[in-house]
Amino acid sequence: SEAVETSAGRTFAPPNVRRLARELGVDIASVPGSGPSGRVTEGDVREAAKGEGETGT
Amino acid sequence: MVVGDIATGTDVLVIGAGPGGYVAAIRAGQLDLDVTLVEKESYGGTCLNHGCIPSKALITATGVAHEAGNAEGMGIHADPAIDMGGMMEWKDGVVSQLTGGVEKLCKANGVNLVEGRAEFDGENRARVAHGGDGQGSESIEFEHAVVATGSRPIEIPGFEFDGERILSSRDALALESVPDSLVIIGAGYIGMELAGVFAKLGTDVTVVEMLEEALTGYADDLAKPVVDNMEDLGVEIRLGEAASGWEETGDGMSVTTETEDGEEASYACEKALVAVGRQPVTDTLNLEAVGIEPDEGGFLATDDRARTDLEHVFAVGDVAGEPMLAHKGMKEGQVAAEVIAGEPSALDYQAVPAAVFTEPEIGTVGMTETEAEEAGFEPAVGQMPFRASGRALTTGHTDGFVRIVADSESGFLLGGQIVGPEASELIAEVGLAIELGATLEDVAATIHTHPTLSEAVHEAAENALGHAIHTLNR
Amino acid sequence: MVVGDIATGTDVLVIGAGPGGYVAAIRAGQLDLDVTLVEKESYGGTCLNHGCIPSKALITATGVAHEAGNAEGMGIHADPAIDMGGMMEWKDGVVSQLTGGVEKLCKANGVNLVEGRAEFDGENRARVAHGGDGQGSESIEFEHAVVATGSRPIEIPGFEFDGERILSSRDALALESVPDSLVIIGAGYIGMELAGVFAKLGTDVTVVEMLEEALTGYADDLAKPVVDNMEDLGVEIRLGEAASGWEETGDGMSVTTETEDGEEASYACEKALVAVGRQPVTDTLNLEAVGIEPDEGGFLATDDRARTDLEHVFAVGDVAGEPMLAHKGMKEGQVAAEVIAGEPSALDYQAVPAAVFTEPEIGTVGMTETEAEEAGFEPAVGQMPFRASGRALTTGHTDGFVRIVADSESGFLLGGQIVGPEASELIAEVGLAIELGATLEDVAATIHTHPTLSEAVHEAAENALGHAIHTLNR
Ligand SMILES: Cc1cc2nc3c(=O)[nH]c(=O)nc-3n(C[C@H](O)[C@H](O)[C@H](O)COP(=O)(O)OP(=O)(O)OC[C@H]3O[C@@H](n4cnc5c(N)ncnc54)[C@H](O)[C@@H]3O)c2cc1C
Ligand SMILES: Cc1cc2nc3c(=O)[nH]c(=O)nc-3n(C[C@H](O)[C@H](O)[C@H](O)COP(=O)(O)OP(=O)(O)OC[C@H]3O[C@@H](n4cnc5c(N)ncnc54)[C@H](O)[C@@H]3O)c2cc1C
Repeated sequence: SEAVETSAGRTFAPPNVRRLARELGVDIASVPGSGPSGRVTEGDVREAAKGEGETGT
Repeated sequence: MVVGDIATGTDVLVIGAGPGGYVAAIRAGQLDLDVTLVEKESYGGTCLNHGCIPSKALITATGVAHEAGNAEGMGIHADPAIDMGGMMEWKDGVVSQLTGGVEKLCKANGVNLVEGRAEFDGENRARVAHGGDGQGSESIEFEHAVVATGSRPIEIPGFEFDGERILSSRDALALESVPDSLVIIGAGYIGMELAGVFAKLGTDVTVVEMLEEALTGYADDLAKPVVDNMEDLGVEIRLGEAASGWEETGDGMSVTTETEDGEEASYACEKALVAVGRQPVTDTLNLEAVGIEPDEGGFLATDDRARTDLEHVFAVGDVAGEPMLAHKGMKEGQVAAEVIAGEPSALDYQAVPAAVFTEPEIGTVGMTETEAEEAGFEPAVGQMPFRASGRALTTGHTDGFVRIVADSESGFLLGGQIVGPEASELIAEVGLAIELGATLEDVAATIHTHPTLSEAVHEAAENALGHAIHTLNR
Repeated sequence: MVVGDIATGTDVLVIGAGPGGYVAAIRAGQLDLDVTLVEKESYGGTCLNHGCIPSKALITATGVAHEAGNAEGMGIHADPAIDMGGMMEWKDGVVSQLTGGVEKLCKANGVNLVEGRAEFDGENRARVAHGGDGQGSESIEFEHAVVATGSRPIEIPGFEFDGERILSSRDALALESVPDSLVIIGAGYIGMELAGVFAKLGTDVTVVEMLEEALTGYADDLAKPVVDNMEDLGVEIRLGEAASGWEETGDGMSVTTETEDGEEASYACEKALVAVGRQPVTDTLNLEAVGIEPDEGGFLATDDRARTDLEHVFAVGDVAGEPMLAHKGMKEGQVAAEVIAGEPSALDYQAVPAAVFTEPEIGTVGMTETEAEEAGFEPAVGQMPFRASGRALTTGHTDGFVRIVADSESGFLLGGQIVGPEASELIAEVGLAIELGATLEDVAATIHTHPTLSEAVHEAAENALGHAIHTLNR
């Protein structure tokens, strides 16, 4: 939708999730959020990390 | 005492013990790094010695007296007298308690403290000149350096600080007697905070500001209650006038200003305080020796790990750029230490809050409505005036409001602007909400204690959702 | 004026216009329900007229005077006099501004206001007796009813309220002159708040409490700074003594107390204030007519939709049980209205914050360390004393601390306990963190403005993580 495109620069995720993303080497801006209103959760980041591991990137 | 050159080595050399530097040093110590902190003057830097802390102490003391002296409406009759010497002594006591605390905390966390002025002397070496004649100097080899040398007040040509007629904020915070009259050049937050202090001390205060507004950078409706209150205190605020010169007069001095159109005005006063901004201290560090160069403004560019262009050199606090605020520097100090220790830390916060400790206070965090629009959001905005707040009424301070800015589609909070009682404290909740990715609904669903000012944050969120209880919904 | 019986109908009948009732009514109006609010006395209920608001107003006014009168340490010399009449007039002005506001907000949201005393008269009918002789009564048919009749102070046998010798908190908040001496029976939050007010007015205050502690329900280390401060104010606190009787004496009265062991003591005073708790007002509603029955304590049991045993009858606020706090009632009022309107609302909050507006203030939310253990968590606890807070030092108020309780495994915040300056405001951020499921790391990662008291919340979280900067980590 429009808002997602225009505000693409901003990822909404709590600090502990942002830190986890860095720890796991995940680019949080590319993680789809499953939390309220699309907030990125710890589970989303772990899922994304797994995915990256599997595809070997 | 060691005289002459000695050489030591350290994992982390931190230069400057202000909020940026001491936090970097303490955190590095906590992470078991060998850390050396060099400070040429006093622990705590500008903030604890000549900035945040002494200014807030004087704001409190003059505020207590002023409030009691103006509370007839509440049935209180008092005619408080302020003894300037006693107030300054109290303020100094607060400062030394805190600076002593910083020193103790450094030691307790294993930080090596070195007194002296440091400058670079190679890619991995600095030289520290100890104060005083014959105290010698020492050479320190380092693996990593953290530059935390802070900032100094900007001088305007013709207004060189002399501590007598032309004061810096540092001088003003250490005056021994109350000036009869004071011209404050610059209506930024430092100038306005001190204008309030001196007005409440009975000084005849005039503020001159080159720009067409006071507290530039803050929205008009945030600045207005502060300016109105200042004018009620008898402060004269002259906008669009640049200070152009000054001269001694028979019994004092006279400051001349000029408008853009060349119109002159002059103001007789006892002293003038120049508060037109601060510049980073990077010119005295011999930065070429280590191999980095400041930008035009004198700042050191850093990435999201607080790292300069050099892998092993970090910069934190005022030297690392705007906003020049203590808590931004502390965060950078913490991250620099953690990055050096190999932790996955980064400066990835959403927002840095800011406060102005005038009457009423201002607190802001994140985006304004306009900034949100510019960033491509369709903002939902909610507001709650303090005059509708039960708690505000019971404190007698009802000027101002809480405003919340959110993304209307997702509801995510983007920013908050508060002017009013305890704005500096109330902004904390909004800041946490923004960091957490909280929505308007999250804030609205959270029970807030009655009667508190924080209920206004809740109400502003409800108002943005269109169903505030204690104010009409727009 | 209508005399005699008239009959009207409404979707939602709300009985009682305190915080529970007026919020239910306004929200119902916002949701386009036809709503009628019946109030027998004054809009705003106990809270605005005889509770939260007048008590906080007097706390502020006496606080302003006391602070200025005791600020020699800051260099301030004042000898404030409080004019009781002026203070009470100001307080009354605050109250009427707020109650007038509630009335206006009700009207603006389309609420039908009816003055009078309501009681049930069938499953879907209530009768409202209008005040005064010959004002008649009316019959109201309703689809849904919200009972929000609040609470009244508990009387102890032998101490019937007469407004002269034996005062309720309501009487005490409306005194016209300062009593020379006052015995306060009950060291709960209402008794302790008022003890501070009268002590600062110059009254000779004795607090007698049956239990072995003051502020029961609050941890010892939260109560201690309050009790210490109270004793510094000259208040005598007698624990383990139950008030057993009183008698008139030549020039006043004498209150007798008895310990568990039967030891007697007596206290001469001008007046006695009984503040031993409050009981729900459910006995005057003719509840049998609608078909519900209160529990032993007089409370109406409700589910997580604020619904009683009857599908169409809701109960909110003090009648619905502990904690008897205004903001809990407001939340229930909101949920009741939303549920009636068919929205999926529920009372599914994690925690209800509470504050005590003594000096220093207490603010709590969620679980204590012990409660967390009992709930099966392994709590991580962090603390930050205000004496290490720069902001606290600059305000001259350094008693107390912030404590954060979290689950050590997940880091989720479970509770917070604060005693100190602005504790009632600072607890808001902790409450939001708990509601949002924030972790210690989230709070620690959020930049807090310097210098503020809210930094102590941040530091307590850092302390729980073992790496606080401004205090030693345990
Ligand atoms: C009047 C006033 C009020 C303020 N109020 C606030 C406020 O309320 N809130 C807020 O957030 N900010 C406030 N500030 C700004 C705040 O003080 C700064 O942002 C903060 O001090 C920056 O911290 P820092 O560590 O970067 O540098 P500083 O605090 O400036 O510390 C730098 C330290 O480095 C030392 N140093 C410099 N060069 C060398 C060298 N070569 N060798 C050894 N040591 C060296 C200095 O002696 C100094 O101690 C205020 C500032 C002023 C002037
Ligand atoms: C001194 C004091 C200080 C307090 N301080 C605080 C505080 O700081 N914070 C806090 O959260 N709480 C505080 N409280 C508690 C707070 O006042 C109550 O929790 C709150 O008022 C409960 O709201 P309510 O809507 O349930 O009832 P109430 O506020 O008691 O309102 C009930 C209303 O119903 C009306 N009514 C009753 N029966 C009928 C009837 N049959 N027909 C028509 N109308 C009727 C009454 O006249 C009244 O207006 C304090 C209480 C006291 C006494």
